[in-house]
Amino acid sequence: MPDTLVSIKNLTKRFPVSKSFFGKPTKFVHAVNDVSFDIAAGETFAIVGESGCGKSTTSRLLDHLIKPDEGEIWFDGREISKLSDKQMRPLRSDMQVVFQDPYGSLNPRMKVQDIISEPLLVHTSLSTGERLRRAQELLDVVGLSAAHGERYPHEFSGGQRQRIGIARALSVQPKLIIADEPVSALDVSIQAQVLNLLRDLQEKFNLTYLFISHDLAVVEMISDRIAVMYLGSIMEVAPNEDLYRNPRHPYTQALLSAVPVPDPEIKKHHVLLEGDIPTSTTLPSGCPFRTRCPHATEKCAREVPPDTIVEPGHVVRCHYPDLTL
Amino acid sequence: MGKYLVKRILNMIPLLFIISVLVFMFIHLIPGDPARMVAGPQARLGEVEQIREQLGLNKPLLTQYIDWVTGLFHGDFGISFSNKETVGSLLAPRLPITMYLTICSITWSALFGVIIGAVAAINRGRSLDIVGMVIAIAGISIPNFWLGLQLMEIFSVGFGLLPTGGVDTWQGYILPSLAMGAGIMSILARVTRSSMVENLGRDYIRTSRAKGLSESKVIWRHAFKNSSIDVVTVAALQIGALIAGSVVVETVFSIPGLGRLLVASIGYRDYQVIQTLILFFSLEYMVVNLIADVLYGIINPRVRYD
Amino acid sequence: MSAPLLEVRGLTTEFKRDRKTWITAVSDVSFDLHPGEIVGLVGESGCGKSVSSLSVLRLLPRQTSRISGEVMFGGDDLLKLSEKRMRSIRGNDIAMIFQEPMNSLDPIMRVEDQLAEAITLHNDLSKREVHERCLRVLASVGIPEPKMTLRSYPHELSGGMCQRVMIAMAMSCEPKILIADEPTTALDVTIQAQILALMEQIRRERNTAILLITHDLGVVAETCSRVIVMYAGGIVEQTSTRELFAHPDHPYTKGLIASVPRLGSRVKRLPSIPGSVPDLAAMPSGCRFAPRCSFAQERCRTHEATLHPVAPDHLSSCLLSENERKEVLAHA
Amino acid sequence: MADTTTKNAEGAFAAGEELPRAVSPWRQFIKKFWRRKTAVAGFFFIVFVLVIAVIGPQITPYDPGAYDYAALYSGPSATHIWGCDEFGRDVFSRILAGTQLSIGTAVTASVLGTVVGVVLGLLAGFLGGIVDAIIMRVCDIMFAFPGMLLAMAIVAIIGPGIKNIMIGVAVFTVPTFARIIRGAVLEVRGELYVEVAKSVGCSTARTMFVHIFPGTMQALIVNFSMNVGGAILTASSLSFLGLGANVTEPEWGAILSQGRSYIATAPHLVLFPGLVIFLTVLAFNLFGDGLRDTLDPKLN
Amino acid sequence: KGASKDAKGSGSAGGSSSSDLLKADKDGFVVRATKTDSKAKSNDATIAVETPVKELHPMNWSDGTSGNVVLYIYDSLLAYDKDMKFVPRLAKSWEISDDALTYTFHLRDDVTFTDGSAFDSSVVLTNYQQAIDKKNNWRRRRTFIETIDENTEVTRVNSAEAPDESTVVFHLAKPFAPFLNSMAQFFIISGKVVTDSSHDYMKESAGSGPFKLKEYSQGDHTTLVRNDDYWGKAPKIDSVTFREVPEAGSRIAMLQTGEVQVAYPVPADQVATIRSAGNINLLSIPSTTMRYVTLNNDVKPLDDVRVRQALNYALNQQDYVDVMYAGAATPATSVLPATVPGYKEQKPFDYDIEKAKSLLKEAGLEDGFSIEMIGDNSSQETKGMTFVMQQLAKINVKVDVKPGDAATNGVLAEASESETKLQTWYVNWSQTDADGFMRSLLSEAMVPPTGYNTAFWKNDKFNAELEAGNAAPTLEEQNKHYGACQDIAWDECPWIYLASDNSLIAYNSCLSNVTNPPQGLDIINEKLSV
Ligand SMILES: Nc1ncnc2c1ncn2[C@@H]1O[C@H](COP(=O)(O)OP(=O)(O)OP(=O)(O)O)[C@@H](O)[C@H]1O
Ligand SMILES: Nc1ncnc2c1ncn2[C@@H]1O[C@H](COP(=O)(O)OP(=O)(O)OP(=O)(O)O)[C@@H](O)[C@H]1O
Ligand SMILES: [Mg+2]
Ligand SMILES: [Mg+2]
Repeated sequence: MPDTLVSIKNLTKRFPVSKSFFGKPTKFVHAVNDVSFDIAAGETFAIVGESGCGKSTTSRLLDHLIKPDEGEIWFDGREISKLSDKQMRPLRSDMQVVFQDPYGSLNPRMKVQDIISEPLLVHTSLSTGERLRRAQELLDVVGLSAAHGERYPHEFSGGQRQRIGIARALSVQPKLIIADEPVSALDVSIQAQVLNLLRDLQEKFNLTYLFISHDLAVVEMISDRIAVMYLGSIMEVAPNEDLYRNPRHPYTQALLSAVPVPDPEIKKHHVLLEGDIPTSTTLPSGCPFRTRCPHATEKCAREVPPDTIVEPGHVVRCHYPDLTL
Repeated sequence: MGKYLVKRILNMIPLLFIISVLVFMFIHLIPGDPARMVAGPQARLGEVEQIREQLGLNKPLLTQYIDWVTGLFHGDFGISFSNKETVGSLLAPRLPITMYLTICSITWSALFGVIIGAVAAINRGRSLDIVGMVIAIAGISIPNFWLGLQLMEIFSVGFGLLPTGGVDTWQGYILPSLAMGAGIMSILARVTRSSMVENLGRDYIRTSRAKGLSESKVIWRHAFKNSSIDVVTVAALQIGALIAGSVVVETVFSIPGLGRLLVASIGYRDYQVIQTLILFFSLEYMVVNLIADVLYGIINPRVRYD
Repeated sequence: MSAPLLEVRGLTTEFKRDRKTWITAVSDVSFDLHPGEIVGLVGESGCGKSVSSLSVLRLLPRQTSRISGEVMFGGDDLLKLSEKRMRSIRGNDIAMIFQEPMNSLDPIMRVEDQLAEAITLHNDLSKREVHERCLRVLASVGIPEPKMTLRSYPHELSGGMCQRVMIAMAMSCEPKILIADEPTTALDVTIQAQILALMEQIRRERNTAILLITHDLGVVAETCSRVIVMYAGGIVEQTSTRELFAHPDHPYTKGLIASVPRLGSRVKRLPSIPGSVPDLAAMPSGCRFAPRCSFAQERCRTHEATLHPVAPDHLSSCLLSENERKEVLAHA
Repeated sequence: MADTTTKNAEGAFAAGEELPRAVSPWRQFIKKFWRRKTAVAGFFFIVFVLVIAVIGPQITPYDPGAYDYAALYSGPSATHIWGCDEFGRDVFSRILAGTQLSIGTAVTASVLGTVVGVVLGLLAGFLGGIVDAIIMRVCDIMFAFPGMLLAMAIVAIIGPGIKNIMIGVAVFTVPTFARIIRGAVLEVRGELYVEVAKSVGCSTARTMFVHIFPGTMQALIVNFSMNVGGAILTASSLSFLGLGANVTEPEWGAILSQGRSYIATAPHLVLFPGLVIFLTVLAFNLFGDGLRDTLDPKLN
Repeated sequence: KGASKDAKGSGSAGGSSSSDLLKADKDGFVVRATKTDSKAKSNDATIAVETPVKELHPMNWSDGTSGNVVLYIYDSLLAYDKDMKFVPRLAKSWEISDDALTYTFHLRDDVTFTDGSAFDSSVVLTNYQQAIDKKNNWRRRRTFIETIDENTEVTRVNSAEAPDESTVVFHLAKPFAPFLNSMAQFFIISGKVVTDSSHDYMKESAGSGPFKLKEYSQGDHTTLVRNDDYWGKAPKIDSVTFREVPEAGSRIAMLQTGEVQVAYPVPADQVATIRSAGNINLLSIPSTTMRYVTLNNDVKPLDDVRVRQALNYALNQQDYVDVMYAGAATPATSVLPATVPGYKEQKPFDYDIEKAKSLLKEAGLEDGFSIEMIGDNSSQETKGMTFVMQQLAKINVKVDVKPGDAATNGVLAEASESETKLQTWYVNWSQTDADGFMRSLLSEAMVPPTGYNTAFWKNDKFNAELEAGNAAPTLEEQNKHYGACQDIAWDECPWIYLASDNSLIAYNSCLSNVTNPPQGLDIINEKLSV
C-alpha cells in the first residue's frame, strides 16, 4: 500500500437546524455520520451518493472549512481537525479545492489572472511579475490562452470557468485536490473535456484526488477507489472494478441499476427503490437505508450494521452483504 | 406559534427596558428646566424651587427613573407637568386620532402603492412602468410638510373642498393622511414592483400559465400573493416613518394627536409625557413588526415558528 | 403510423436584445408528435430546447419575443389562435412540466389548491368532484398518501414528490400532449428512474404523446422512441432512437454520444467535442457546428446547413456525406 | 510544458473561434445604466447640483444676504426670477448660495452615518456571534426609536445648527447602513467564492477586504445615494420643526420653513425652495433606484 | 446686476410695497369687509388661536390664551375697558381712602355662580384668603405679595374684611398704586369650589361670567356655552370655541373657509389674502407688548453706554415696523409701550448710521465687533433676529443669531450674573402695569435668577424712583416717578429699542365686531348673523 495522504477516522458532523428558547440546538441535520476512509497518495478516491447525503460536508470537513463534531482528520501525517484556522493556513498550499459551481466559485470582481495567482500571493513570496507569469503558464496548462488572464470570469463559459478553477487549484502545486462535483454543472461534451484534463494533470503532476460526484459513470471513469454514501454514512467502499462488477450493498446495486444507459439496445432491468430519502434530521434507527431497502429486516431496524470486509479493500456496511437484489 | 409569540414578546422586554433608560437619559440631557417652564416667565426663583419639589424633580435621577418605571407597571404614566393631567388622560383622547390617521394613511398608501407597483411590474420596461416609478420616487422625494401645505392651499383654500385642519369630521383626515402616506406609498410601490418582477420571473408563474390560467389570475393569485410577503414586511418597517410623519403633519393640519403632543411636550420639557410617548412609539413599532411577522408567517407557509 | 397530433413547421423564435436588434434563439425547427410516442429533444445547455417547447405553448414573454412558423394542433395553428383559445388548450390539451419541481409550484399555495386550479379551469365540476379528481390523479402518479399530500405546501415535499405533483397536475385534465422540460435533471438517479417509469406508464395507459426534453442521452435511450438533436438553435438530426445510437450521422451527434461516460466501459479518456457552444448573438455563418467540427470544409462555413434525409426516417443537417467525412479523416 | 498544452487544449478553443470580446464589468455596467433614462436624468441633475454646490456662491446674481426692503415678497419678475423673500432678498440667489450648505450637510451626514454604519455592519456580518448580536440589538433599539424622533432628540440636546443636524441625521443613518451592510456581508459571505478564499488560504483580513467588502459596494452606493435624498428631507423637516439650520444661512430647509408663513401671500417663497428640494431628492432617488435596478441581478 | 450685488441692503422700506402696509383707521380697522352679508353656519363662534389653553384656573393661569378664556368664564370686581379705564364688574363701585391705604368695594347682589352658589362679600374674602395662601401657590398670588428677598415676603394687604354682605374692604400696609390693577386680575370663584383643592377647573367652571365651560379638549379646543343665568347683559352667541391652530397659514385658511370666525394673532403679511377675501375684517389694535433686544451690560463691549447707544442709532425702527409688522406697530419711544398707563414719551434715537459709527469709534470699536443673540425659534422671532442682524451689520457689528426653544432660552436667561452666558436676547414683554413692567425687567432686584433683568442693568436712581412710584399714594405722583424711571433707562440703553406691535385680529363679517381690551380678545357681547 502506498503512502496514505489522507486518513479520516469516525468523522461526524451535525448541523443545528432549530433552537430552543434558550438558544440550545434541539434538532440536527446529521450530515456526516461516523465516516472513515483513507486516501493513498497518487490515487483518485471518489465519493458518490445522492444529493444531500453528505458528500460536500465531508469534503468541507477535510478542507477545514468546517470543524467536525467528532472524529479525526489526518492529512500528510498531521491531525488537522483541531488546528485553528491560522495554523491550518500554511497547510492549504498542499490541499486545494475545485468546486461544483463554476459560476459562484470565482470572484466576479477579480481578473482571471488574479484569481489564479491568489494562492501564490497567499502562500509564496513570488513577485507580482512572477505570479503573473505563473498564472499565464497555468492558463496554458488548462487549455486557455494567456490573453484570457486580463478578463473577468463572467466572460467565460462554464467549462472554461471550471478550467480556471482547476488552474487556481494547481497554482501552488498541491498534493491533494478536492474536486467537489467538478463536472456536474457542465454539458456532456464539456464534461468530457474537463475529465480528460483532470486525468492528464494527475499524470503530469502526480496529484491525489478526492473526487466527489453523484454520477456513477463519471466516477467509474476517473477513480481508483470509490465510497458510496447514503444519509451521511459510507455504505460501501471498494476499488473501482470491484464496485461496478460486484456491488454488495443493496443501495449500491439500486444506484447502479438506476443509471440510464445511453444505448437503446440494452434494455436494462431497473430496480426501483420505493419512496424518498428520509430527511437527515430524523435518521432511521439501525441501518439508515432500511426504509427503502427491499430486504430490510427487523435486525436492520435494530442494529447499525457493522463494516464487513467482503474482499480485500471492499467494505460493506450491511447486515446481509451476500443478498442481491 | 404560541411559543414563538411568547418568545418574541419576552424578547421585547429587555429592549423596552433599554429604551426606557435611554429615553430617560435623553430627555434629562435636553437643556431646559421643566420647573421653570411650569412656573412661567414671571415666576421668582423660590416659586420655581417649590414647583421643582412638587414635580419631584429634585429627587436623584435614579429615584425618578425608578418612580417612573414602577408607575408604568401600575399603569400610572405620571402626571404631565404642563397640564397637571395624568399622562394617561392626556394620551387617551389623542391616541384614537393618531391611530385613525395612521390607519387611513397606511390604508390608502398601501392600496395605491401596491396597485402602482403591480401595474409597473406587469408593464415592466414600458411607459406605464416608468410613469409609475417616477410617481413612486416623487412620493418619497417630497417633504411631507410641504406636500401638506400645498394640498391645503389647493383643496382647502383654493377649492374650499376640505377642512384645513382639525379632525372634527372624517373629511379632516383626508389631506393629512394624503400628506403622511405619500412617502410610504412610494416605498410600497417600489417594493411591490421589484418583488412582483422577481416573482413574475419565477418558475411557478410559468407553471400557472402553462395550466391555462388567465394572465390576471396568474398575476393576482400567484405573483401578487407571493409578493405580498415582502410588502407586509416592508410596510411594517414604515411605521417609524409614519410616526415621524405624524409629528410633522399633525402640526401642519392642527390635529390634536400624539405627534403634536410630542412636539409640544418637548417644547415644555414635559418629561413624563415625552418619556411615555417615546416608549409608546417604540412599543408600537415593535408590536406592529411583531404583527407583521405573524402575518408573514400566515401568508408564507415556509416560515416555521420553532 | 397515426396522424400526427402536433406538427411544428419552421418554428423560429427571436428575442429582443435591445431597441433594434433581435437575436434568434430557435431557427426553423420542424417536427411531429404522434399519439402514444415519447420523443426526446436533446442538446446541450442553451441550444434552444426549452425555448422551442415554450414557443409551442406561447409561454414566452410577449414583449420581448416573437415567434414565426406554424404549430398545427387539431387543425389549428396555435401561433395564430387568440389568447383565450390558447388558454383553453394550455393545461387541457397540451400540458407542460418543468425542470425544477420545487420551484415550479407556488410556494405559498397548498397542493390541493394548485391542482384544483387547473381542474376547475378546464372542467365544469363541483367542488367535491374536483377534490376527488385531485385525489385520483395524485394516486395515479404513485403518491403514497394523496390525502396528506393535498394538504401540504410544496416545501414540505421532497423533490421527487414535487415532480409527481407536477406530473399529476399536468395529467389532471388528461391532455393529449405532455411536454416535459428536463423533468428529472434536478433529481437523483433513483428518483429519476421512478419518474421516467411513471412517464412510460402514462404513455402506455393513456396514449399520451410526450415530448421529453433532456440533455441526458441515457434517458433518451431508455425512454424515447424518437429523438431530435438540437444544436445552437437548430435541429441537426432527427430519427428513431435505435437508428440514432446505431448510426448517428451528424458529427455533433456522434461527438455527443461518444463523450458520454458509460457504466461498465472504463476508459481512460473520453472523446470530447472541442470548443464551446457559440453565442446566440454571434452565430457562425454556414453550418453552426463547423467551428467545432473536425470535418469542417470550406463550404461548411459558407453554406446554410438544412435538415435532409440521409436514410429512411433519418434526417440530418450535415452538409457532408458519410463518405466525404471518411475522406477528411483519411487526409488528416 | 509547451507540448502538453496542445494536448490539453483539446477543448479550449478550436481554430477560428475568436476570443470573447473583452468587456470590463465597469463598461458593462455603464452600458446597462445608460439604458435607464430616468436614472441617467437623475445622474445629470445630481452632477448639475454638485456643480452648483461648488460654484453656486460665486454665480449668484445678487448677494444672497442683500436685502431690499422695497421689494418685500415681490413675486418672480425679470430682475428677480424667483422673486424676493420677506427681507426682499433674491430667492434665486439664496437657493444657489444655499446649495453648498444643503447638499454639503446631507452628503456629510450621510458619509458620517455610512462610515460608522459600514464599520459596524462589516464587524457584525463578518465576526458574527456575540459582536453581531450586540450590534444588531443596538440597531434594533435605534430602529424602534423612529428616526426623525432620534434626530429631533439629538438636535434638541446638542442644539440646532448645521453641524448638529449633520450629527442627528448621521446617527439615524447608522443603523440602516449597519443592517444593510451586514445583510450584504452575510449574502456575500455565503457566496462560494468567499469559501474558496478561505480554502485557498486567504487571511481573514484579505477575505474581508478583497473578497467580501467589494461585494457590498453596490448595496452601499445605492443606499448612499438614496440616503442623501432622505437626509435632505430630514434636515428640512427638522428646520420645519424649528430644530434646523441657522436661520440666517440660506440652507434650503430653512428657506422653505421660513417661507411657509407666507404661503398664502407669497407662494413663491414656498414653491421654489420646495421644488428645488423635491427635484434634488428626486434626482438622488432616481439615480439610486436606477443603480439598484442595474445592479440587481434578479431584475436583469 | 453689478449694482445690487454689492449693495448690503438698500433704502428704507415703505417704497414699493407701501400699499401692503397696514394703516389702521380710527376704529383700528386695517381691512373692512366689503361683503358684509356673510353668514355663519350656526350661532356658534370659533376663534383660532395660536397657543393652547393650558390652565383654566382663574387664579393660576399663566399663558395669554388661558387668560383670555378665563375672562369669558369668570368675573373680577372690576375690569379694564378698551382704553385701559377701570369699569365696574362684580363691584358696582369702589372708593380709595385719601391715604391710599383703604380700598372699599361695593358688590352686586344679583350674582350667582354657575354651580348655583351665591356671590357675596364672604366669597370675595374666601377667594382672597385662598389666593394669598402659600400652600396653593397660585400664580396670581404674586399680585398681593411683595417679595423683599428670596426668603422674605410681605403681604400688601394688612387685613381684609366684610362689613356687610355687599361690601369688602382691603387695608393696605402701605400705599400701592397698582392695587386696582391687581383687583382687575383677581377673578372670583364660587366659594364652594375655591376651597376645594380637588376641583378640576378643566372639567367644570365655577365662575359667574357670561359663559361657562362646556368642554375642554387638551391641545385642541375649549368650548364655552352661554351662561343663561348671567347677571349682566346676556351674550347673543350660543357658544364660543377657542381652537388651537399653531400654523399661522392654517389660521387664515380656516378663516377663509369659514371653519373659524376669528383668527388671532394674524401675521402682518397676510393682509393681501384678507383683503382679497372680501368678507374678512382685519383689526389692528395697539398692544401692551414691547419688543426689544436686551444687551448684557456686563459683557464687553456692551458695558459701554456709547456702544449701546450706537446700536440703537444703527437700528432703523421704522424699517423694523414696516418689514416685521407691515406697519402695524409703533416704534418704541420709551421702555414702556404707549398703551401702558404711566408711559412717558422719550426722544427717539433717530436712525443715524454716521452717529452710530462715530459713537463706536469713540468707544474704540471702529471695526465693529461680534456678538451672540438668542431668541425664540418661532418664525416671527427668527425673522426679527435676522432683521436686527441685518441692521447692525451696517456698523460692522456681526450678530450671531442663535434661535432656541423657550425652555433652552429659559435656562440661559435665568443663569445668575456670575454664570450667565447670555449676551443679547431678542425678546418681548407684555404687562399692563408700569410698575410690574419696569420692575421685572430693569430693577436691580430682578437680575437673574430672581427675575428677568437680563440686561443686568443696575441703576440706583432708577431703583429709587421705582420704589418711590410704587409707594406713591396717587396716580399722578406715581406717574411722575415712573416717568423719571423711563427717562433714566432710555438714555442708558439697556436694550435695543424696537417697537410695540399691534394685535392683529381677523374676523369674518358674519360676526358683528371684535374688541381687544388688554386682557384678551372679546366677542362676548357681539352677535353672529346666521
Ligand atoms: N451549513 C449547513 N447548515 C445546515 N445544514 C447543512 C449545512 N451544510 C449542509 N447541510 C445539510 O447536510 C446534509 C448534507 O449536505 P451536503 O452538502 O454534504 O450534501 P451533498 O451530498 O454534497 O449533496 P449535493 O449532491 O446536493 O451537493 C444536507 O441535508 C444539507 O442540507
Ligand atoms: N426570455 C428570454 N429572453 C432572451 N433570451 C432567452 C430567453 N429565454 C431563453 N433565451 C436564450 O435562448 C437560448 C436558448 O435557451 P433555452 O432555454 O431554450 O436552452 P435549453 O436548450 O433549454 O438549455 P438548458 O439545457 O440549459 O435548459 C439561450 O441562449 C438563452 O439564453
Ligand atoms: Mg454537494
Ligand atoms: Mg431548458
